[in-house]
Amino acid sequence: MATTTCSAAELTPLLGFAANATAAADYICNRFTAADDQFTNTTFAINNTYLLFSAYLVFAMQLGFAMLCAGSVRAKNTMNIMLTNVLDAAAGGISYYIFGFAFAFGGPSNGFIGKHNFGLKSIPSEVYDYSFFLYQWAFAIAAAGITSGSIAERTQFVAYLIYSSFLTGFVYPIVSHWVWSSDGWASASKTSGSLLFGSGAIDFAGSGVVHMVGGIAGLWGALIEGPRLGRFDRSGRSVALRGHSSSLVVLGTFLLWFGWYGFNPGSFITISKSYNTSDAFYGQWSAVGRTAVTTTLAGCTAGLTTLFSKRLLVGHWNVTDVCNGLLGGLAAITSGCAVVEPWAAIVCGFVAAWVLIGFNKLAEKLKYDDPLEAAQLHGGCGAWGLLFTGLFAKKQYVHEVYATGRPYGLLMGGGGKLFAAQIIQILVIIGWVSATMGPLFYVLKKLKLLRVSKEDEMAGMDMTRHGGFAYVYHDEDGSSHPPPGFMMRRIEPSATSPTPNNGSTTNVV
Amino acid sequence: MASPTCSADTLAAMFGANTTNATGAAAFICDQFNTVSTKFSDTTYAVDTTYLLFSAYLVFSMQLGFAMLCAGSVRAKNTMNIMLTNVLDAAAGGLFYYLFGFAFAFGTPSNGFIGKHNFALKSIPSSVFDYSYFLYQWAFAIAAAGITSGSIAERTQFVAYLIYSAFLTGFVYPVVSHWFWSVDGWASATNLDNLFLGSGVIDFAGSGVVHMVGGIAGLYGALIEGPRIGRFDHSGRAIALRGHSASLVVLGTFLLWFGWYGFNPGSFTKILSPYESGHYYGQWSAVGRTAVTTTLAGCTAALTTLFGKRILSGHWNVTDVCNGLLGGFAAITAGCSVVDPWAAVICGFVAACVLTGCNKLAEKVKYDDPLEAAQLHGGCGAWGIIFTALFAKEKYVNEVYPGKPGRPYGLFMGGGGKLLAAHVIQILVIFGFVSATMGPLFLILNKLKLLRISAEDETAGMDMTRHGGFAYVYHDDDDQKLGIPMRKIEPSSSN
Amino acid sequence: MASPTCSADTLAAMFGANTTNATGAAAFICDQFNTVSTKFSDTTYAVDTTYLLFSAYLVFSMQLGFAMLCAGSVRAKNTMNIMLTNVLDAAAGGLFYYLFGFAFAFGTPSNGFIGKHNFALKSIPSSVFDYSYFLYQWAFAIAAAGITSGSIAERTQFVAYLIYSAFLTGFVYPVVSHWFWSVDGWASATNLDNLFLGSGVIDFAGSGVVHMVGGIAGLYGALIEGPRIGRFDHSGRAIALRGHSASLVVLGTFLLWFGWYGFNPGSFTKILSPYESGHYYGQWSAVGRTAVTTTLAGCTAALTTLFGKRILSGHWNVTDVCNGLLGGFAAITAGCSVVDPWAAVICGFVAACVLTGCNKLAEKVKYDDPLEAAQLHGGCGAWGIIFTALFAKEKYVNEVYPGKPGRPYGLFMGGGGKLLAAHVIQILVIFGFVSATMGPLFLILNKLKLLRISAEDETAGMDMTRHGGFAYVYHDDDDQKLGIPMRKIEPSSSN
Repeated sequence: MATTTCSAAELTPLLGFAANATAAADYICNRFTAADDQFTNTTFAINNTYLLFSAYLVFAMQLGFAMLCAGSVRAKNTMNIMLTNVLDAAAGGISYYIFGFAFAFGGPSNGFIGKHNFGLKSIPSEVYDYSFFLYQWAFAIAAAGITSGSIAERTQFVAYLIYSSFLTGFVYPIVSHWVWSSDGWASASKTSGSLLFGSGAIDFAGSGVVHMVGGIAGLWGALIEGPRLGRFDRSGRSVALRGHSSSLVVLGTFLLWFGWYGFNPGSFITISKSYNTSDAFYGQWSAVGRTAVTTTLAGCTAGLTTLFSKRLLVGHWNVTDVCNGLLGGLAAITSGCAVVEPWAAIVCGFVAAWVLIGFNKLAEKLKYDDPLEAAQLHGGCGAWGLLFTGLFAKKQYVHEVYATGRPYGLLMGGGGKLFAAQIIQILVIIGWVSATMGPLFYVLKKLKLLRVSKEDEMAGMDMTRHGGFAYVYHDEDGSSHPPPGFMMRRIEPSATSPTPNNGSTTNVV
Repeated sequence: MASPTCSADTLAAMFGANTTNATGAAAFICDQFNTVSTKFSDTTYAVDTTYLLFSAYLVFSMQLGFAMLCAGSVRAKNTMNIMLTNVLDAAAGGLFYYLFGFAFAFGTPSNGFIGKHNFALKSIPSSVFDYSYFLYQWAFAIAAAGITSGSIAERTQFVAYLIYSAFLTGFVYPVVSHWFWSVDGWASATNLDNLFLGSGVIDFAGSGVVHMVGGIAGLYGALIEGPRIGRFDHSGRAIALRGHSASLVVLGTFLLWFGWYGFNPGSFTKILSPYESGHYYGQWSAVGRTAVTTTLAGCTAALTTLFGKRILSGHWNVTDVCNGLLGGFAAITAGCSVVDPWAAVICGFVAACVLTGCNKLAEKVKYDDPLEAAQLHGGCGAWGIIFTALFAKEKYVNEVYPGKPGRPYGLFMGGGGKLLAAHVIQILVIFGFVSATMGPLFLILNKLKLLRISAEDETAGMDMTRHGGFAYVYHDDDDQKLGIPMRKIEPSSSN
Repeated sequence: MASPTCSADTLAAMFGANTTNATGAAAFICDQFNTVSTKFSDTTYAVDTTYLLFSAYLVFSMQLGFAMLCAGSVRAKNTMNIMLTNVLDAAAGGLFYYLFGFAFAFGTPSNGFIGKHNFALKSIPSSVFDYSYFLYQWAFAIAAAGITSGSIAERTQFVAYLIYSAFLTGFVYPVVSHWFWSVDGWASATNLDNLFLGSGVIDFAGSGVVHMVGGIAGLYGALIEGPRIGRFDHSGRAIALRGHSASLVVLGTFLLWFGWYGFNPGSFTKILSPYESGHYYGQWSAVGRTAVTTTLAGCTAALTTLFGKRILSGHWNVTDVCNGLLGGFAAITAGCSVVDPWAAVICGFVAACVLTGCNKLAEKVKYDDPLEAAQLHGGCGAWGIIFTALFAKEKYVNEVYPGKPGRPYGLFMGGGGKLLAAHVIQILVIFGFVSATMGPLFLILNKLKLLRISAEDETAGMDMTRHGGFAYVYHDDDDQKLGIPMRKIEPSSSN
């Protein structure tokens, strides 16, 4: 923004006519300075308000994940998965405070890892305020939340604690340093040195940094653990192990959608910023609105595409599939949301739905079991989102959001540089997460810390590890003696410890 | 509002000829002022957009509220079905409203009946509309379809649902909102050149445009489909088919309440507009007042329903209280910005009575509406429109709808009957238009046997027959093998 | 803050005689500056109101969180009852707080004990209070009553609930909030002319005013009612009566967490206040810091509880973790704005220990509190007040409570014992006042046999006996007729 800098030295000679030119110039300039200060204050207040409320929305996604995960697993593991979600937020809060944020954004630093601001030292500064930390923390815990879905229903709680703190405290911060920090080697907002391919990777809100990281970590976890008992029968046929509550799935999906409005538009960090165009009404506030619109359209299109394709493929109008499709669309648009046109978002969502369907088919074929389809959804659609940005980023928007003269989308006539940078980002993220999380899960497995015992898995972790089932729909004493007419009409949840019965399963479909 | 624009020529003339560099000084000073002015413009856009976007997010969260409310209010065997319809309202609504709904509603310049510009967000952002405005209106549009889905729950084919939802969100609702909210609308209170009855209709946040439209569409759907199997027994006595989860109902209600703070106060779409420069009272106060009236109307309606139902049925019933609450909100929506808080209390009280009355009537005429949507949104919505015409306060009307002093206001506040006349016509027109569009649609669907599912499917539940399984699986299939009827979960009694 | 107001006379004198129209030029320039100044004032109102309103909406969402937390923590047979109380807290609270609660709390000018103006929002908006401020305070008031309802859950008559809730929201809570938050309150840190002990009590967002009040009221209610049937067996051993749905507990906890971002950072009520003109550090940073301290205290408390309970009971227990988390939040609430993030970690750690200790104690003295509300909000709230007096940082205290330099601050930060003394007195006074008001109320209700339900009703569950049926109906009634024990929600196609 242009500032109203007024210098008395400049104004005094101009006011040479006045009786007391110096005093007059001082007087006038003091007032302009006061106005300028007030603008600075106002801008800080507006931007912080915007960022804080966006952060709260992103935090609401953690609630969404908890409900989505809870609904998508079987009742006997509900407590387990919800606990992991609560702890993602809690443990993530501490570790991101102590070192995660420093690794990610502590500048000045090298291109690989940050090294300042441990424990929020010297914050607030001119660059970062507390609200920025809070916003980034809400992002960090989302990544760990994604992974927990992939390894649900069969992972020891201790393994969970270990990988979660490693992911939130080290793996994720480093990737976000690369792509988002002003020092990161692949960052499009890099301020010193040359940009990757003169472009930098455009991962605006984190299709790669958040979703792919979480998804690929989940992929390794689920691969190394192997499928849940009963997920594939003896002949290798896949058997759906349905979640216990669609209501919770829908609740979680809507909450995630709600939170995504903090995730994508919020990633601008500031809203009070003029683009200095001839149109006074057009500025960062419009770009923020456009981002919310692209996000919405991508999700909507993906949801509808999934609905009809599943109807054709399976014959059902399936609500949980639609929810997953919707989330796939949102995960895909996350990377390019700020730099594409609304019509492109529709393309993005349409393809994302098919990517998800394709990966799910593939997973079934390879006997890969992911209770929440997290690797397929966040990994697969996230990767598509990065490619999509490389194809459809619009010149004008890239220049407004990043800097003028940047390469833009291949299909929009911007050449292949951006696309190349995006591909590099995908490869590097896959490589880095594989090189860190793969061995971690492997070591945990060797130490027998990864997977629960067969008995525990059959009985459900809630009973064996968490002190009881999540639901008690009627009393111990309640059965006592309600009058016959008052029999409670509801599901009878069943019993204590079901003896494992040879792992045989029933068809639930 | 007044802005510090500065003309260098004027100022130079004042400095006069015998100054060293009058032009230079004047240009310098004016440059500064113009920079300040531009920055104010930027700041205003940023503040207003922040306000509007977060309001839009809140309104979107109402869709979640509807989903949970509907899910809890139907029987377990139809939960997946109703939730899917709610997800699709939002998803399909997003596409249709983007492609043409917004254009029909707000595309300008246009005639009084339907908009005809801005298809697929063409030439947006403009000085009139920004993206955030579209998002906000989309969130409104999907709410209307959500209302209707409640009325026809538990017995409608999914295909019929897709068709009516697209038609309602893409055509019926946009046209009605064009009439009452667009600057070109024939009955809009912002159509300053050509105010209907010299007044225009004050339906601030849509008791009529959103709630009545959704409710009346639901009314036709439910009437044409007929009641659910088992809702009225052989002797014609009403049998309550209770929803499967009161927790979800309460969750949904609170989420709707939460979202209503985006719906009503958000409808100002701008917050940085002073009514009097430099004064503490401005649009920000009006926004706050709107939030307060909204709260009080809902609270009063809830309490009235609580005690009313206690007297009528002998129970303290939470789902009825929730419906009463929502009835109060639906009623205050039209007048929320132009009435005093004490009037909101009256609005809520009457709304609860209207809802109770409509429910009694529905039972008498054997009308079955699983969520009471037609009664609640249609009935209380209509009351809200009347209420506004009675209690709108002169001062607030002129502040909220500026640019035309001396508008008619509430009858009881001494403003004459013009506003009431306009509002009665609004009710009739909405009723007529929705009847003329949605009625035939449902009739045709019925003729084509696309509307209602078969009796077998209805008894078995749509989740099983159409959506691939039940919504809840509270225990494993494994357990079944044991053949032991397990009664409960016995948590190991602590020590 | 410094504002660009301009005096034409001064400027005209400076221009002097050899300007053609010195007066005119000066007036012209000063007009511009004054316009700038009023526009800043407008902008500030708009930004602050936007901030305050959305914070109020977040605080309101805590009521939803309470409803879900309470619902999940009681047995299925009492779910409707507890949810109804939560809905009514909000609804009845809305009316009472509008009519007199707000006046008792903030009506000004008044004495140190109780406010006496602004009944029913009379003369609001004023230069001091706007509607948004009322809305924000209302959302706080209903939170206090929500806390108490947890303590007396599952065994209280609904009428008793209505009475105590009205009394608490309409009188007890407003009076306490007047003492500590109103500019006239005898112990308020903003009562600059007459600071209690030269310091005033720093209870920024209400560890004492909200949480202790709610918790202690619950303590008396639960003590006078006695434990639920079956909570302690014949030999006096404690038996856990587990809540019926951990999902609802987690949902409620996360919603409370979400809402707490309105509760604590929102308590600034303004965000556009620079501490130093034109600098990046201002109230917006303090707001952000408050959100960070809140987060860290909750996170630490949750982790401490997780590992503590693992060691003590051998389980990784999610509901305990949720309670621990909330205990951390309740504790940091008093000091959230005046402590450093590292101190918040200490606060959370101790809060978890306090909660565990209080729970042990409660079990020992056979005190039954279904939601641990007295332990959590009372115990951790009291710790939070002490914590603030120990760790409040000089710089932050002076920034957040301006206008009186040299205030006492935290004992461990070198600020002396005055603040601690004031805070100990706060705890005692709150304890005394709530005991003196709520204790007798519950006793009288008990004497009148209005407090506790009959043993039969308690065993059968209140939903059935008082609220017209159970909260959950997971399968159809038809199915039962067949007499086949159904194991899951598999409705056989009946008839």
